[in-house]
Amino acid sequence: MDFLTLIQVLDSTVRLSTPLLLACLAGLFSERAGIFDIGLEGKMLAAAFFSAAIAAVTGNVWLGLLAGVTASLVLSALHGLASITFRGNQLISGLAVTMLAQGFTVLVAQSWFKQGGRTPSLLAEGRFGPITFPFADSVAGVPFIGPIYSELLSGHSILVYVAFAAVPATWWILFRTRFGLRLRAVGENPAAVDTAGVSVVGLRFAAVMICGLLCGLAGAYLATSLQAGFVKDMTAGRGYIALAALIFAKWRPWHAMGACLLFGLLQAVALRFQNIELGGLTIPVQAMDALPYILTVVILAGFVGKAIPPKAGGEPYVKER
Amino acid sequence: MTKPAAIELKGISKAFGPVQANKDISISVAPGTIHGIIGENGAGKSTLMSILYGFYKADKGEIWINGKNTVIPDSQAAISAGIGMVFQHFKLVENFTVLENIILGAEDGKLLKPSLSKARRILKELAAEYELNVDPDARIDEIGVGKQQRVEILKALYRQADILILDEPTGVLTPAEADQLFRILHRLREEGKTIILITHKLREIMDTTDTVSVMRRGQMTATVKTAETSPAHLAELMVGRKVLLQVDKVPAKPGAPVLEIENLSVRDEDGVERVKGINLEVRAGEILGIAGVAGNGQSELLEVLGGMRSGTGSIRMQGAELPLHGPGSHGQARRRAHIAHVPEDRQSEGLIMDFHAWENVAFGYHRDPAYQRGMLMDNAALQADTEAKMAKFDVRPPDPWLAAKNFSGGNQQKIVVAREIERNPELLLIGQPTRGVDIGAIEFIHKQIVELRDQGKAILLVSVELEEILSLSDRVAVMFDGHIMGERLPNETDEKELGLLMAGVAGEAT
Amino acid sequence: MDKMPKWADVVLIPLISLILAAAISALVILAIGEDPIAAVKLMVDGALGSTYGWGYTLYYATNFLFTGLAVSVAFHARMFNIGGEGQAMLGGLGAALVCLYIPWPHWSIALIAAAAGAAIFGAAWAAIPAYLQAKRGSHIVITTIMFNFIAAAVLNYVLVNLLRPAGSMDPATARFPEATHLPSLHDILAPLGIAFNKAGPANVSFLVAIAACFAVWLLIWHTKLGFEIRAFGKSEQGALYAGISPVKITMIAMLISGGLAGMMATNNVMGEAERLVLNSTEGAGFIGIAVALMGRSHPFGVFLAAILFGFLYQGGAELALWTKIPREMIVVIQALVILFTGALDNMVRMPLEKIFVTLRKGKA
Amino acid sequence: EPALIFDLGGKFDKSFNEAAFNGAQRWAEETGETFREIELQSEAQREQALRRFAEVGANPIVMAGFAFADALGQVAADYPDTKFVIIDMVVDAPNVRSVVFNEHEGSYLVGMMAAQASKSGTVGFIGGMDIPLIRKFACGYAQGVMAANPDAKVIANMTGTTPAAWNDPVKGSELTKAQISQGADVVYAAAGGTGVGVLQTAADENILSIGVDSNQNHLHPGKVLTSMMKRVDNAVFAAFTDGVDMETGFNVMGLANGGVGYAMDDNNASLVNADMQSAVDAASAKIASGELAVHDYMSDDSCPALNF
Ligand SMILES: Nc1ncnc2c1ncn2[C@@H]1O[C@H](COP(=O)(O)OP(=O)(O)OP(=O)(O)O)[C@@H](O)[C@H]1O
Ligand SMILES: Nc1ncnc2c1ncn2[C@@H]1O[C@H](COP(=O)(O)OP(=O)(O)OP(=O)(O)O)[C@@H](O)[C@H]1O
Ligand SMILES: [Mg+2]
Ligand SMILES: [Mg+2]
Repeated sequence: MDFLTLIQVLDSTVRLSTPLLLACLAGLFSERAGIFDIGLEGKMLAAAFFSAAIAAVTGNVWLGLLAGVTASLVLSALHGLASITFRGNQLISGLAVTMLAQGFTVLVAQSWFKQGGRTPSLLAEGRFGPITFPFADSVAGVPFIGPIYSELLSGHSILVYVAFAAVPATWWILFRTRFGLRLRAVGENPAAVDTAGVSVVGLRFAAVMICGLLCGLAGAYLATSLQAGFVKDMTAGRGYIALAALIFAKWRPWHAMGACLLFGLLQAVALRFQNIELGGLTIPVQAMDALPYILTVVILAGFVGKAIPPKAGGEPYVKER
Repeated sequence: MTKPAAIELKGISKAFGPVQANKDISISVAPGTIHGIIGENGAGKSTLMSILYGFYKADKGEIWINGKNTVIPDSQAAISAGIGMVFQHFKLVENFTVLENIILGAEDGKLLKPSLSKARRILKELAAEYELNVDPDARIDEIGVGKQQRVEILKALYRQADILILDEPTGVLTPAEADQLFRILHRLREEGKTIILITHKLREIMDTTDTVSVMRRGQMTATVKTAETSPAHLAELMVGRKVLLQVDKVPAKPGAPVLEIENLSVRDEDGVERVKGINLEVRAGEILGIAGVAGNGQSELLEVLGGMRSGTGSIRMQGAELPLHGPGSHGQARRRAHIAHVPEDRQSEGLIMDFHAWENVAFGYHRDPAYQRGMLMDNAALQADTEAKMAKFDVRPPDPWLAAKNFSGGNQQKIVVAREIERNPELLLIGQPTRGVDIGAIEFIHKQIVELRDQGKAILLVSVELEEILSLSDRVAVMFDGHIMGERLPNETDEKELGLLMAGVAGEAT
Repeated sequence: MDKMPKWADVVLIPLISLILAAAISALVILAIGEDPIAAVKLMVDGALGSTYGWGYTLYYATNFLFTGLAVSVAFHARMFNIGGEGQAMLGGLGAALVCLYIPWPHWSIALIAAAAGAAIFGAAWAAIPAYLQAKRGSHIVITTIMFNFIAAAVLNYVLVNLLRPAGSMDPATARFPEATHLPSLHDILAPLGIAFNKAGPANVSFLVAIAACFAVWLLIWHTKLGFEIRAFGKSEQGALYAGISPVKITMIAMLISGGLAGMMATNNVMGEAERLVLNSTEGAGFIGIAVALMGRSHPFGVFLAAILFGFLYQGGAELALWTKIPREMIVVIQALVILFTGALDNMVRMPLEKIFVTLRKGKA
Repeated sequence: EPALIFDLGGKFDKSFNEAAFNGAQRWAEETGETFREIELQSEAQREQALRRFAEVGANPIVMAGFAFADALGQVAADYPDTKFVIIDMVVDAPNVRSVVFNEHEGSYLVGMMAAQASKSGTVGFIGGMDIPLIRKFACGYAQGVMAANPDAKVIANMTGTTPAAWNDPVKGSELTKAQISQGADVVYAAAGGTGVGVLQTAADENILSIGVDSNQNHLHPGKVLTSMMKRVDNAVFAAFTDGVDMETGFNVMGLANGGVGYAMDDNNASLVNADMQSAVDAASAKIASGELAVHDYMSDDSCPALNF
């Protein structure tokens, strides 16, 4: 593989990692606070639709983003209502949220745009354009550094930079602030937080809403940045891959970035090198397609060992039986 | 004018669904005193205190603190009112450091750093003042339960509590640690703080408290001055009948060795050696007590004998070698070798809390042919069997269809003991038989153990209660750091000598 | 003592939850400008109003029975098997191989063999996540999700590259031989003098599914193995104490679960399509989760819930057939049913419990 | 009243199903009559939908998609008085008209145009789900490319192996980017909804794309070189017009009878020069007359011009 191809693959990795990373950090906030969320997929989908729909109608991508995030927040609130207020099963709630989004987005899209459950294609103002770094063009020719700067680092949409900036921000919030301390505590032992005089419900809702915000960004990125509009089921399992990345990262922000980059790389490679020939043997395209999933399993089985989730994760906080 | 009561509860009632945990309870505690609360399991002691601490909300009633009617909707309000509580089950975040646990909820600002450094300073002062030494940077899951309790007390002191509630604080402590705790409590009282102490141990009540209240079935039945009462009287108030506080037994007539342990070593999940090549022998018709501070390998010893872990070395049961790892070393095989096992933790091991009583009576013996009919289990036979056992062991309520979690701690323990003893095993392994069990049930369980011994069965008893070890055992072995520090006869030793052995001092190692 | 009588827990709560889900669905239908009452009438008529409708309702219900039971068995061992979809896909492959490559004299023998083949393939697909869970602690929720994706790729490869008859461009196997065709409910009921529409795909597998319900009930509550599965599911530490091997129970429970999911193939592959097509499972593996939850993991509850979802599927199909309501409406309804019965049931239970406790106090 | 059944991709997929819908719509507008329609929800519904429509007396019943073949095979005999039309597949029954398209021929033409428009000599193909039908597109395309420029390179990718591959524009977009970085400057998308992402990215990255099934030139004016037209709309229109008395049997829609072709309109006029058009038209005529045979991948599951 030559250097330029490598840059291209890495460039594609960055693009494909971004929604995973946003969703993964979203899951991180939620799960660190003890609320499991397999509904990342659904929230992303809802955000993707509403951001595209509103951007298409208003021609303003920022309004689109706002609508997408709002939609995701609404679903988050629903998940919170079910799993925090009413102490329901978090996995079921997540599943229901995802199905709801899968059906509802198409239903509304059909009812609004009558285009078979998709939004009209977005024009330039309806999308997040690339941000070109200063001197990107002038240094492009410089060997080695040039392509890295101008191709790999420069020229992504603002949400990509937001996603990667969210990593240190998440780390800082979790490990350097009072809110982070309480949030981690409530995922480990909510009774400890409760008896320390802090509201478990409040903290968990805050975490779930942050999760909604980040999922909203992820969905908006898919529909208004990576793509130019919404189509049915456009998240294509990314929410689940983000969950796998979260477990792989053992619920830690920097590791989450590593995991998402790895999965992004796997996807990029699978896209780029289909039908790989290995010594006369052709690896079928199906194998390449399944590769990210197979590797996820292999990684979970072989390299991560036992990933221990936040102790109180998945269990509603019940004081009185 | 006398000072107003530090705490006054008026007409507190609380129901959990159909369970009336507290019924119209009123008490008053004078400032600067230690007030004891005793009562059977499930009497409602913890519930009452949790209401005072704002953990539960009372259905009815008023709380007056220092003469002021105070509404306590949550723990934050309780903390502001100067109340601190050390729960029966600690409320600590296990993978946090001591320092982080202490500041949690009591941080000084949005950022952690200043809070942490301030807490470190204050912690040092508190530690010096009250001999409450803990490493502020140690993680909770790396320190022992004794230390964890210190953290809980420090948490309360850090929040400048004037009223300190302790719910069964000594259940998990060694005698030395308990002594130290009571020294601290006395110090705090001298400083004018008010302390409420819940315990099942009458001796602690007699030694420590100024006044004592007795609870029974959700009601407060009596409040007396400690100086004016006696353990026997308190026991009677608690249970509603006279209780024998001494174990009544004849000298043992030990027979042939039933269990022979040679050079047994056990490692835990992390590969740390917890039992280090010990040799022991338990004979028919005797009770061998294993004394020791919690965490010195007794638990692992019981578990390897009961087939819950693997080990190396050799164990012989009635002369036959038992495998220590691999196939045939599991609990089923041990049961088939006539070893019964009452585990240390009844709630997470001995019982399935969501199972009905009758399923729990089969638990572990569910493969017994007597419980099968063809390929299926004979549930009817099991239920009949359970009814018989419940009657014999006076399990209340005697309802085979009640889920284990709905029995009180003492009755849960009776179900486990009934299941194991009624198997008529040759060897009974029994760990912490009376932990957190009220005195009525203690009396009953002790009697059952002695009866089994008198039938010529071998019993290996592990307990952190020295009193229990001394009163039940025919022979006492002391474990420290995975070694047997020595064996003593209970009538030739005393708590002091055993205490030294438990601390790893002197004695000839075997 | 429980807070509520049992009937309230198993009947009243799901019923109220369902009504809530239906009410919100009606609002959604209203919002997209259609008539909810007509929609309900259409659904009931189309799914339950004729033996034709029942033929489809029961066909879908059969699928959900198998996957619902599969999820239930794993639930009892406290494992969340999200892989029913993939296991059912592989089960289809097993059934197809049995039907295609072995000449069978009669459908009944073929059914037994195909059920076994399907179960083995489904179980094998569940075995890897189970093993990884038991031995390596890899979270089974994630691994089974991954295995759904992998199963789709495997099936695709097999259908496109191996099993597709020459010249056919449908990624599907050849039609199974005549002898393996299962009798439909029409064929079964006709001798009994009951007229059942010929068109509906419900077939003898429905009876197999009912038998599976009974077998699971016996297994879970009346055998040593079931006892151990439940004990392990409630407390892993307790299981260890009782000498129940966590590895063994994890494996066995997941093998049974995967096997049941695989056996769905007797219905959709062998009974209906009579050949293996891509995506023949149509999400039944996921619906099985909802069915198991609604049915409280009890075979009888699973039966009722499967019929309910069968009704929703068939009713939804009729809706899409005769109105302008898009087919995604049914996904929304399903999501709402899962949400209200599975995740929000405390919303109904909490006030209801209060009422019952007060009632009882009033009596006492 | 005639009826139309769409395949799982949905009525508004901007390509195949939408073309069918347009044909029906055109018929409805011209005649002022109405038709029944349904979008399928699941595989099991195929037979169900067929029977349901047949039972309420819809006639003729048109189904868009090869996947109906099996179900139709079961159903056709039960309703001898109903006429059925299946598109993209052959079902042998007296009351069935089977319409198949020579997609390889149309693809051959757009392949030629791609090769001529390409400056780099590398062109791309992005398929939807990897099934023989899509390989047929790819193979015809590659042959056309080679015919116009024997040194040209064709990069062919499939989006996936599950039906989701018809609806993954993100992946379509990434595949396009990958092909661009490998030098492709014209990409042909035969991928249903995924193609929307392909065309979008091609427009964003300033290369040319080729649409499929419907005329997709208008999606990005000046950026879509042409579209391979598969006149499903004509087939549906014809079926509806012929009505109950239609002739049944085998019906091949190729270049010869206008069943396939390439799209020219204002949107792409500036992209196609006269040389290109004349070369393509010449080839088209030869194919129509049988002088030039384009290899059909599905005839022997192999392709002389492309390795999969
Ligand atoms: N969170 C809860 N939800 C429901 N019921 C509870 C809860 N906590 C306690 N109970 C019930 O209330 C009653 C009183 O329990 P409580 O824990 O106060 O007793 P206790 O006197 O502290 O007993 P112990 O000596 O075993 O600690 C018991 O019947 C118990 O089962
Ligand atoms: N708890 C028990 N009490 C009395 N007899 C028992 C008990 N468990 C098993 N047995 C006897 O031992 C025989 C073998 O039992 P079982 O099948 O449990 O053994 P195993 O196969 O070694 O156990 P496992 O399958 O757990 O390895 C039974 O038929 C029964 O007669
Ligand atoms: Mg208590
Ligand atoms: Mg056995």
